[in-house]
Amino acid sequence: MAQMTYLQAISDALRTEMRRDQSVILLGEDIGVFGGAFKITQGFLDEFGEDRVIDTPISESGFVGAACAAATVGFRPVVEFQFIDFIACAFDQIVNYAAKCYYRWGIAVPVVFRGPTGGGIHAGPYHSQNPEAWFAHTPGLKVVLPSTARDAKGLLVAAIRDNNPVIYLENKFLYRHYREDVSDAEYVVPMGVAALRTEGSDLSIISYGAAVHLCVEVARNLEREGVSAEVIDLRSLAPLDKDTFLESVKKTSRALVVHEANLTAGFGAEVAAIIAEEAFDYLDAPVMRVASLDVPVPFSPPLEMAILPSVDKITRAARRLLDY
Amino acid sequence: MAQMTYLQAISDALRTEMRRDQSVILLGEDIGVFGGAFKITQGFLDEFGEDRVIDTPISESGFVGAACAAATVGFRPVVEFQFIDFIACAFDQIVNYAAKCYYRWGIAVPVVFRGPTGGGIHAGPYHSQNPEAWFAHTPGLKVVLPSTARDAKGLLVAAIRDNNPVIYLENKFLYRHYREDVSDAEYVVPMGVAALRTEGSDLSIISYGAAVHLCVEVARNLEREGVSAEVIDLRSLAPLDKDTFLESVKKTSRALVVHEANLTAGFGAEVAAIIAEEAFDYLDAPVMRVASLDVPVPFSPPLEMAILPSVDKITRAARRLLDY
Amino acid sequence: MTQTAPLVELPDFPEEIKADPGDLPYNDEQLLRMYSAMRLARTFEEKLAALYRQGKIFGAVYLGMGQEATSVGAASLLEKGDLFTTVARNLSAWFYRGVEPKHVLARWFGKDQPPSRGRELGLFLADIENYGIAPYHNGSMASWIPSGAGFALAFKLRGQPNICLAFTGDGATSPGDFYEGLNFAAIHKLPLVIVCEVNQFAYSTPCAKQMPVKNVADRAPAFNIYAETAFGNDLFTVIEAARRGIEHARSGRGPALIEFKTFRQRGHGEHDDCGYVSAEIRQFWEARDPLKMYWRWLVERAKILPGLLARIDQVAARQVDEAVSYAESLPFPRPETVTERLFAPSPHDPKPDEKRAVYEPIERPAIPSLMDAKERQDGGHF
Amino acid sequence: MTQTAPLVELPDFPEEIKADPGDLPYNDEQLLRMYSAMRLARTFEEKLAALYRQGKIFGAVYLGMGQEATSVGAASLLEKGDLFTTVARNLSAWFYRGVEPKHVLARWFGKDQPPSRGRELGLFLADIENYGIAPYHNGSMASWIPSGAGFALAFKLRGQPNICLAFTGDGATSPGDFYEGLNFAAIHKLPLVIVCEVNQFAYSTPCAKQMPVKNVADRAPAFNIYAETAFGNDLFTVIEAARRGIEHARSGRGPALIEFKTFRQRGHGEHDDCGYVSAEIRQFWEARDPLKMYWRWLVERAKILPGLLARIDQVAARQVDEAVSYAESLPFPRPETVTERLFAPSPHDPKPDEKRAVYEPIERPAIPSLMDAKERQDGGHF
Ligand SMILES: Cc1ncc(C[n+]2csc(CCOP(=O)(O)OP(=O)(O)O)c2C)c(N)n1
Ligand SMILES: Cc1ncc(C[n+]2csc(CCOP(=O)(O)OP(=O)(O)O)c2C)c(N)n1
Ligand SMILES: [Mg+2]
Ligand SMILES: [Mg+2]
Repeated sequence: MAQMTYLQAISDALRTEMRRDQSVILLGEDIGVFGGAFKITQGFLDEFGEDRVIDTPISESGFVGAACAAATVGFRPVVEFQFIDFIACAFDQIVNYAAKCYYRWGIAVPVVFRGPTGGGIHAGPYHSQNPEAWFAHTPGLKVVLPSTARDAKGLLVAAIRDNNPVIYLENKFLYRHYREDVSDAEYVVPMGVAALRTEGSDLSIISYGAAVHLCVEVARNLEREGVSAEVIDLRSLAPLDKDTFLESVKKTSRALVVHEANLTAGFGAEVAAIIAEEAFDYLDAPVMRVASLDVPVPFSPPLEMAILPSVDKITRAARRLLDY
Repeated sequence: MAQMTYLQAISDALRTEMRRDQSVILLGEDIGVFGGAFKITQGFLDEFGEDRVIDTPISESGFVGAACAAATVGFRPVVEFQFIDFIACAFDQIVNYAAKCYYRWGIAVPVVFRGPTGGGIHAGPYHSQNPEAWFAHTPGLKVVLPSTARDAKGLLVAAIRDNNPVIYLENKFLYRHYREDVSDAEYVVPMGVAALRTEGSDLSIISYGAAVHLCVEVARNLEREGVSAEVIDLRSLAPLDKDTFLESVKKTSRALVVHEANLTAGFGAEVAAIIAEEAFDYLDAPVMRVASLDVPVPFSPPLEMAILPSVDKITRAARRLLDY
Repeated sequence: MTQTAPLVELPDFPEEIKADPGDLPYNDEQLLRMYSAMRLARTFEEKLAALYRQGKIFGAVYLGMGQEATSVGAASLLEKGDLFTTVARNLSAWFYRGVEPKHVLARWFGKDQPPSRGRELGLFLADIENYGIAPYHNGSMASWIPSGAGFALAFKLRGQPNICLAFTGDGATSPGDFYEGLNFAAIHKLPLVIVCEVNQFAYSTPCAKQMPVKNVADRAPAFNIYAETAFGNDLFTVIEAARRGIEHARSGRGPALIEFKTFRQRGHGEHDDCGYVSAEIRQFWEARDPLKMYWRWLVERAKILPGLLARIDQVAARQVDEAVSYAESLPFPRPETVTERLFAPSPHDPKPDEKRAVYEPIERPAIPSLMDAKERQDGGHF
Repeated sequence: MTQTAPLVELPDFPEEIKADPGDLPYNDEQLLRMYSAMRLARTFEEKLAALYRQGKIFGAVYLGMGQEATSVGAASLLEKGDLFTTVARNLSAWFYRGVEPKHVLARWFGKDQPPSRGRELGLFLADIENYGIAPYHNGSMASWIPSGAGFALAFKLRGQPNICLAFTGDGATSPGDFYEGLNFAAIHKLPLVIVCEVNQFAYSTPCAKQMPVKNVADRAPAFNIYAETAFGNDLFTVIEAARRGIEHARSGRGPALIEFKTFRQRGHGEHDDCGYVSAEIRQFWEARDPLKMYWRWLVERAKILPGLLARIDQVAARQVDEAVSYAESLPFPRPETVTERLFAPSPHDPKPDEKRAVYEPIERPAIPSLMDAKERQDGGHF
């Protein structure tokens, strides 16, 4: 056990896997000499050498395509996007090569695409996006989003060992703002199993990624008012652990879905739709969603904070559900 | 009035707008000399010349980026994707330039991105996709999908005159399989207003694009059994005419959402989520969805037909809802 | 505004193969193996076109007639462990490598034929074990250049003396992937050989509207790589040029771009009437049909008996007929299989008993707030 | 495996500006306008860095110190109606074109300053009417090259004698957009001038890991366009090279790629300690600071009185101080405005009364069925 930040846990997972498996290689911009824009691979070049820590030119589609191909012939590449926003430049290789190769040919593509997502650090429209819904809608991709340091490590280890393309989405606000005890031993958090962050019987709050922290705070506040809310952290959107949230909703009869990505056609819609179809008889209130407003992420703090989900917004929605 | 196929209606809209507005130009692969892979711009090069009908190299990101820029300085480019699948190659320019420019600078980007979507013609994983959810989730883009020849013309005219980037999605099966009377005069179908394809009081079937035809067939069959189903054709996902389907659901108390794109995190989830939140009190049954299975679109007819929504699948779902 | 295709100035390619059999390292068997592959592809595609016209093929059909020399010539140089990827016009390369015509036709028929099992067109194939055909993304043009760089990267990282050969078309040199993939391969001096078949058109688009240069090889300086331009319908010219490129790459000196001028004898697909192709060009290239040229060379220069070639032609015809009956007799994949093989089994797939969600509280939630200075610093790390 | 940055062989760029004032077409006023813009940018960025260290700026800060000559030299050649786009290091080009420092700083402060009104970093600006700065996508590197081709296309279609000048960095020459945009511009001979500032690094990545060529201009043959490589810290060298490129493009002969060797004096952003930059390189370029070189030339060769320059420096300092008070005093945008201006009003936006859905039945639904021959034919059209 050691106290690790969310960011250190990611580094730790990468280091652990690179030590145990020679086939794991890293590709990305400025990950070698510089150790990555956020310093996640600091020191990796010295330990693993230039063959396994590959600094790339600014060519997301090029090195993603190369990584996917290398993955089909025995390597396990982990690709870093300096900011996840630039995954848009590699979109075709991801949704059309990585996602479809195994289905078409039975040839597996064990590759991980990771990078910082999310707002709250005033980085503006091009360094704050949350792209999970695009990929969760694309058959053949796994999508995971850790909200804690422990999960950051365990899910990344699972992602690297997985034989399929995995989109591993990190939250850059949590990088240095969240810290907890993390085992330095090797362990795995399987993809497709949700976690309960609080247990409760009055309301189910279903979330993932950084928004989980807001939900936990809300649950704590409500607790003081004698309301017990169950916060479910999906951790993985594909595969999706729907049993867990359906069970919870059947128990609480009230469901609130929360995420940082903008609302419309966000993944929260899928969760809400599943609940509306499969737990309908148990619902005592509408299924509600809290998410970012449907605009690009603005730079100016008051604007950015206005679009992001917040403890207040979630609390208000929770109250509406409870009073329903 | 003239009988036009869905495809002819698209050509007619392009011709009408190019005649009335010099600033409308076309860019795409093989659209000039060849008249386009599906012959939508046949004869356009002769009528409008090389300056307005521009054959491009195979560079989706390049000519999309060029079109967006030209749009900010007075042109109204209409970009053809030979198959919509290749829009993945221009993804960054669309979601990051076109979608965000006006929000950031107040400089409008009146550009239309159009191309053939959909399966049913045995074209395999790379010539059959339905990408609407990716773009409906991206703030700053309008997304429309005509299901009839009349709408194909009226919505395209509206899209070309619109001052924002519009993703105009055509269904390639309908190109030559649907034909109806279309006015050769100039007219507009505003974006953001749904259409009722059948009226009914027992069940609301909400759909868009080619799937609407399946829903109408289902409604006809149910009618013979004395069930009246209301088929709502959204026509536009962004802007979304939610009043129309909410009103309908409040009347029928039963909602079925249908689209050809694969189910998970498809736009149907958004429609279902809105209903589950805003029409909850009126629902007598779960909100159900019928969509393609979550796999790439396979080539072999029996496989392709197995994943696509069908009259049978929709009928079964409708019956379950009605018997609920 | 766009400049139209300039009046074609036709190159001075010969109508016959000049190579002297005596100078070549091939015995009759090797010569005939190449002939067989070319002939088999030609016969197969003639049949495929007929089946298409009879409405027996689902969807569209694309043929590589006229490009058999580039495909077979380049493929003939592949060594054990090498990988290659093909585009729409390389059927003869598959056949040279031993791919069975009946399996290909079965895929065109949408039947339950591995490895695609009905999921992909007969046009595409990936099968590393049996033929060294690496998996590639056949949708977006040039997407296979980054892939090629990746296969070559794998060789280099393993210190394996192999190369990846990527066939590509002229139109496929325009997408950004062509540039990014080749740039990456060049920077890392990867053993990637691009065989670019300039068959005069990308669908209906002539090279003049596709690129601002006369030859694809003119772009090599941008990558500081080895490049050549050669006549693609002369089998031995192809082999010589491709060999130089492959040796360059195999010796660790980085990628090679070998361009072959050839001609797409049919339309982009069989639905294409080719109205945009002038009779002049067509005639020029018909006089230089690679299969005819090679046949004449075999008979006139290599002294192969016409009867021997005729028998090979008959064998090809028979193989294709057998392919049709095989393809017809094979069942379609069962609809229930359509959701299978989407995800590869993995060591940590949750077992049923693991599927229960665990309770793992978050002690100190981290929540963005406007005025936290530390946050601003962290925000700075980009 | 990747080759590491080769030991820098330093070029033999002079430490002083060689041009003879007598040969130049500039009067003192013009010379001083360029000096003022360079100085103002330098002073502004020094202040911005200080504010960042004091935690007064949200997010990250990027500076263009050391590249003022390329920005101002190139921008000084723009004519009425021309457009240009800038990257992170071209603040001095904005100032030369008349952009107000206080407006820029207000944006850095996230205040309610048009046109971005708090939505975008102070680093970026698009304002066609006032400054000819065209809107571009500042996220993905090189995305502005296709944009530049589009602005140039607009000029060409209108027969307008204007050019679009796109500043770009060395790292931004690697993305596919650089290739696709330039390829398109070259095919159509569009008036696009790319001014590539090779400042030795892309974030921490040296050119040797970014491209397999020594100079970006070495890639010009791939596009068959005009190109030059020149020393970027000598204002008049910049002007001469940029002028040749601009004249080439303006005269309808197609794009030009003008490369300037210069140096990013600060980190990629102010959070970057530049551990990867050798003292050797740093010293070489510090001795060639473009502003110092120009100052000395003005005093020693153009006989401008140092006092005059000192007054300009004071004016710059005052403008920057005023900018701070202006930026501080300006209000933040109101949170309620955050959802405004997402979509531009359009002629056919449904009026409230049109919002009712219409009843429009579909008489004969079209439904895919397996065995319809016509369908197969139609399927063929690709
Ligand atoms: C990115 C992308 N855009 C468009 C297409 C549609 N398309 C398929 S083949 C083709 C022409 C390819 O020409 P070329 O590379 O010369 O190959 P050839 O068909 O001549 O063998 C086009 C435009 C595609 N497959 N990918
Ligand atoms: C497609 C893409 N990938 C990665 C980044 C992250 N990034 C921002 S600036 C930069 C380096 C740019 O280097 P260069 O083009 O030389 O410009 P300079 O900063 O040196 O002026 C990188 C990698 C990006 N903006 N876009
Ligand atoms: Mg071609
Ligand atoms: Mg640079």
